[in-house]
Amino acid sequence: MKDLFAVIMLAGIYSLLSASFFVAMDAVDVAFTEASVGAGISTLLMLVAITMTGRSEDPVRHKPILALVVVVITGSLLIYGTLDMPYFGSVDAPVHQHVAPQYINDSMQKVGMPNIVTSVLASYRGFDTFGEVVVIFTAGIGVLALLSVARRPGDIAEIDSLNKTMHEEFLILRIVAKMLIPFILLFALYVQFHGDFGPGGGFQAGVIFAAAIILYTMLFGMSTARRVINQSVIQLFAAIGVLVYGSVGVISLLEGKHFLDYSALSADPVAGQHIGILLIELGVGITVASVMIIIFFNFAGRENSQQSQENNES
Amino acid sequence: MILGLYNYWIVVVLMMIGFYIVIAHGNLIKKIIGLTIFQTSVFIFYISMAKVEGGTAPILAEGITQYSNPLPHVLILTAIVVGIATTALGLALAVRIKEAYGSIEEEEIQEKDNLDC
Amino acid sequence: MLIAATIAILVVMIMSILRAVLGPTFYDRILAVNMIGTKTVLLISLLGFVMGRPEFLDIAIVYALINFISVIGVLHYSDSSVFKRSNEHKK
Amino acid sequence: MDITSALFLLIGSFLCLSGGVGILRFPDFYTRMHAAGVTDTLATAMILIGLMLQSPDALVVIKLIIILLMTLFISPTASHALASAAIHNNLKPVLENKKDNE
Repeated sequence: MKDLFAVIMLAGIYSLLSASFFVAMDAVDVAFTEASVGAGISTLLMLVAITMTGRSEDPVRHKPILALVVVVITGSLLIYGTLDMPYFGSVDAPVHQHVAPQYINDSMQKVGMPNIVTSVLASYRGFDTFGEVVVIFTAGIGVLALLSVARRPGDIAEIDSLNKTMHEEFLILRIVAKMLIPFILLFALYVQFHGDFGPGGGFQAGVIFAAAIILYTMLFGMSTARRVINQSVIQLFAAIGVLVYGSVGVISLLEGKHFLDYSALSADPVAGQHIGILLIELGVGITVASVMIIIFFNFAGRENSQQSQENNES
Repeated sequence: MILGLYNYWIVVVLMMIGFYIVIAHGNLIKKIIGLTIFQTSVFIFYISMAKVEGGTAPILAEGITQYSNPLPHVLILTAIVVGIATTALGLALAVRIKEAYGSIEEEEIQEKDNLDC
Repeated sequence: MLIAATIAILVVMIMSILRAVLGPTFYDRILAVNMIGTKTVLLISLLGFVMGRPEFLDIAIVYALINFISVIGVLHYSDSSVFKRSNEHKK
Repeated sequence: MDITSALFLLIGSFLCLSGGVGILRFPDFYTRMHAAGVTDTLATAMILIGLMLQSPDALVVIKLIIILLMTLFISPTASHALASAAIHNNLKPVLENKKDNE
């Protein structure tokens, strides 16, 4: 298919379907993440990107026979490799033998949370999650370095007038969005703090929060959103999230325990775990939300400035 | 029963579709989409491995003894969010390449590079 | 009955995918994506009941919200003048 | 209780299917959108009410009601936005005199 727009729509459908698959496979937390990330934000980012890079793909010039041969050979080797794998759904597969029973049986006494995924994510494997938060933060910095545009003061009024003409037809949408956005923000907070008991947590809440801001940006225009959410403040928040996470670890070091050992936070180890998980989920949520907002703002801001440049030229 | 392995075959097919898109197409945006398909096939691989026959979601409740394996869920949950962040970085690079070269087709970019030398 | 409804929704999703693949204009594709989104909300709520753990309806709520946001976003960026200009360019 | 719930689910599934047939078979975008938009809200409402009658505790019912309200809000708005965008970009409906194209 040569039309990249259609390709992106189909990719969106693919992500919707894979999220339903994750629900069917019992992975509710993963489905939650895929629901908030895959269907909304990734489709949007790709769309913004193709408005800047052009919509159609050039026909392939060389013959793809070689590529096809490579793919078929790799695929058949991989299928040959699966013959030794355990059967789908079998209870005695090696994956389920080592640490998983320990997580399932012990986490209630040690961490005291019904959602095992959250307790593994934030407590048993807190170090990994810290690394991943840093990766997300780095990606945000990378996008900022690649795409940030210096705003000229003359632009604002111009973009404003452009937005006014563009959004008069969106009157109904704006009213519905005005009612929905507070609800979405509230729901994001619910997801953030309910992550101990049901599906949810910092990653999902951050993305939902960012999605609400993105909806606002799309319907009320970039410059209005810039006035509501200050760019430099949001960059500061991205760093604060990582800092909150890291400083929880440092506090437990200062108390004479291991890095990210939450039992240092309170006299009662289970209560300490609760405080620790709450704090680091908060750090994750702040970082993810602000990095997503930074990424979207920079893409959309780049697009706006390209448009106004082209308008000036023509 | 060899058919009990069908989940891996679906994963392999999806993975190869993504792989094919990455190596056979010259358009950078399409390459990124191929990478996300590849990525999702890995997610499906992990999640289908975590499923236990008769198990339910790993959120403790009374009266349930069999749970699916929570560890792959944790790994994939973070991988999805990291995946979108890296995809955004890739798209940002594509946008900058478009601005610098005026095109996002691999071959045109290489031709322009050769001319410059 | 739950399973029958699930199967019906899956059939409708297949139909919508066909429309998204065929769909001559890109509004058809957006419509198909929207349709699949609402059907996914139903599918997830039904699957919860089929599997006997209906507590996880939060996912369906997120879906309803994100689906709306993505439809608005797609319309916003397909309406933007860049598309029209590139089309005129070709003509 | 079970019979009522099954009845609601049945009506909902039927509406869903008719919407699916509509989206696949109708000749142009606006008729397809009519099929999808009209059946979407009612089918969703029917299936969710059917599920509400089966749900074990009050929290599930409340969540289902939230989903229902949101669908009633969102689905017509999305249809409206889609239709107005299509009109705005000069997508013409197929009128009757063009039928002999088929």
